[in-house]
Amino acid sequence: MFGEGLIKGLTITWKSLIGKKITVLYPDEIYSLPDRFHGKFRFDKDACISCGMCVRACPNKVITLETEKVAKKKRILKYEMDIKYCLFCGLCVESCPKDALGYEKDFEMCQYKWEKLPMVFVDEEPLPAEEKERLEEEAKKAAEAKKAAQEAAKAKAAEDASQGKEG
Amino acid sequence: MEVNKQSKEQHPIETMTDDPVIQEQVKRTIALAPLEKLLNQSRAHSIWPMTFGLACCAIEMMAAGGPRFDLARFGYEVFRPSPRQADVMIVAGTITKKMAPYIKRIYDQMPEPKWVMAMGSCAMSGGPFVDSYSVVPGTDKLVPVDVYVPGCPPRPDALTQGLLLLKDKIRDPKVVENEPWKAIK
Amino acid sequence: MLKTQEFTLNMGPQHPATHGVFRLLLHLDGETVVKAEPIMGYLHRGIEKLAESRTYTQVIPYTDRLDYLAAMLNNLGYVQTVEKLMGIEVPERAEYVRVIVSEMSRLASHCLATGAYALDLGAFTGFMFPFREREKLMDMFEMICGSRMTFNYMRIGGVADDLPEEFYPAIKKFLKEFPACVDEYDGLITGNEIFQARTKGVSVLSSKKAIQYGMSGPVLRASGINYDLRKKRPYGVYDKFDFEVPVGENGDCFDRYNCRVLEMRQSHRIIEQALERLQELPEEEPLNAKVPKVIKPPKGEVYHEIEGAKGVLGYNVISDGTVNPYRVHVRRPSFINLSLIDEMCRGWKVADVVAIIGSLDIVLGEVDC
Amino acid sequence: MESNQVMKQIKEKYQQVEILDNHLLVPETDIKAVMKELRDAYGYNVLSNETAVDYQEYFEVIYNICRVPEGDMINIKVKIDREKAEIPSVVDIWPSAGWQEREIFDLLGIRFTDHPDMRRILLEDDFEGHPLRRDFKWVGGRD
Repeated sequence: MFGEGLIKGLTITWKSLIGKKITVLYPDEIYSLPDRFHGKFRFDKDACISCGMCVRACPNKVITLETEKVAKKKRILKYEMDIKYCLFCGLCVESCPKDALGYEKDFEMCQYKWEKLPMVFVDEEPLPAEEKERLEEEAKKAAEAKKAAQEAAKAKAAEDASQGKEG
Repeated sequence: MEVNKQSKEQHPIETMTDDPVIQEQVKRTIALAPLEKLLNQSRAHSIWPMTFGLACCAIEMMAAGGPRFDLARFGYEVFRPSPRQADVMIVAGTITKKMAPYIKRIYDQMPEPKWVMAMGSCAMSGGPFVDSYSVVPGTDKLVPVDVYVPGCPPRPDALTQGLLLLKDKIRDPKVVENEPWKAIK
Repeated sequence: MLKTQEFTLNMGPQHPATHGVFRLLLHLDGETVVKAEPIMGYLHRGIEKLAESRTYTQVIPYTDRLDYLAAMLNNLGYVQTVEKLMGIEVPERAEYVRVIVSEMSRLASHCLATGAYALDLGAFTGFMFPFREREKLMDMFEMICGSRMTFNYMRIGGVADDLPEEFYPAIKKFLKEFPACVDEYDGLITGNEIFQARTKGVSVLSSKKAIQYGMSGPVLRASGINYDLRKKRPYGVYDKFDFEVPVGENGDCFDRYNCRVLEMRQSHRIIEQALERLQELPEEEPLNAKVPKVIKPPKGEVYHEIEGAKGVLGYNVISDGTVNPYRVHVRRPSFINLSLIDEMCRGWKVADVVAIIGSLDIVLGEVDC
Repeated sequence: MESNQVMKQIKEKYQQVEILDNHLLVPETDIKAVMKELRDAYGYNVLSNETAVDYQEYFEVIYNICRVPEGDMINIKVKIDREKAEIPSVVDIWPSAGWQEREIFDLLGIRFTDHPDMRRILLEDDFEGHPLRRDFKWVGGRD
């Protein structure tokens, strides 16, 4: 009979009138995102050892990492993710050995302005020369003090040992 | 009489220019400003986007119109295939050099007032293909963009957020100075 | 005799029924198509050139963006080619995980093809129902790899991560519900008289012509040729599954559509079996083969084909012994399936052109590369 | 018949053909005859893939042909001169080569003689150069 298919289709559509609704009412209701969601980036400055693995892993040169060396330690001057070039592929997060880089469960990144698009996590001025010297000297002193302490400990241990022999 | 007294006061535009045509135009537009505000309210609540799917993001745009994310809740579901009936052009996908003239032409065909949204990395800046020989690095090289929606591709929710931001902007253009995500919540 | 003047109609590049930015210059006699001139390249992004300056791992996210509806299958094709080049044996557990995710990807692609085809022919409700299931699949993909469409999940020698705990209940629930959903599509779209009137007998593609023009996938199978690489040249662990290859009879638009719907049922069967076998395997078994940290395949070249969602998807990877591939070429099924569009449209009405393009199920990201 | 045997038989018939590990290296002059032989005598009825590579000194055109529905495949390569960059088209043997050869012409600039429609397919008609050549230079769009 002609029209049978149409009636069958109509019954299917009517059925969905009473079923469970699947619409998620964003923005009133925030949809639960899975743990692995690739959204906004999270960067932990203290955990980062500035090894540059993420910069090398990125297929599209999204990450800018600038460092300076102060007292044998690398200090991060700039860590910027230009997410307008980002593929959200997750290769950078995967490559991070210290788990300093990760994703947040947040996708709200819309912007009105072009300039605000890059995500700047660290943006610091390089230390002035005096400050650098001071830090370096401090580090030197600390190292010397440590060395002295170690030597003292060694000497003491030797003394103890010799005393122990005598005793 | 009070009315006369008011009219004798100098309008700020008269100090700026002597051209009577400009003076008259400015005075008339300012009188219409409250009406414009009212119109903007209605515009903001029924944005008609144009289906301008270029690549992957177009599928997410379709999904946004689908049952799960349902743009119809805001009155934005009227996707128009013709630029002459649309308010906002959602550029969703990579713009190649071959496609660029068409984008410009379609933008010109849209009636004023019009807005543009750049959806996804490719539309914002060329994205993953920015180094390629045939890709235009960003929509804003061709037409002015009002809202950028990052993601590759963005979730349909992110597109909804972008449209809500656009709504705020249509209602009050000054909102662009604010931090956007605070404007919604 | 009345003679009409030939009329040229430009369809696209910005047209909602061309599945992207595809342009068709139709030469019409009245309403009948005399000649269809396809013009493409509006989405040509030069992925093959970009791949030359990326490392082997960095190419994987770019393959996602070829056929973005079934990105997992693109990943699979690429990583299997590189593995073949390097001679890597992938652990069994990873193979099953790969089968599950790639069949899910095929389902997602076919869901969209079904829905968008209904939308092309004017059935908006028919678009809503497949999209509902597609969203469920997208949710599961998000659990597995964090993205909805561009996954970057496969790695050379295995997969990026194990399937998460919460995935198993979700897929089991989905597998239970899915056959009923396909029945719904059948009732809503396939059985619809208007739909049948617009697709049955339209643009019949003979099997001879289909072979001559190198068609593949559902387009070829609808013309009555049983050619599925999963059966004919099994790759991965596909030879261990029990499934059928749906074959059409007439080779018209309806058959091409119907082949996809029937394939969805078969994909469902494969996922069920793969999931069963995966859970039988011990958890401790490794998920990744041992690969060097810096991937440097030996000098050589490999051409490898898999059965993609749209047809035979081939990768030709040439290595010169450095960290970057010397050349990556992709045999894109949509590109080759589209090459017969002129002959298929000839003699049909303008309204049928939409039905014909929809039945080919092209993705412009893949056509233009 | 197995593809290895086919390769051997072809080698016997055409002296200049070389068998390299998994493909046949056919001289440019013989390519059409070999292709025709493969299609008519051995039933290789589909040209699955056709592509080309720029090896800086020479170009190499690669054909992957297979039997449908049996599914076995044979790979054929042709070396051509980089300066001349011309090769006979195989469109009359396999119509599916039509668009693929146009793509190769577009991206690598290899001209296929007696191809019915040798135009650019992906890029604009006025695009300069052939991007997949190794010496192609362009300026990217990054700020």
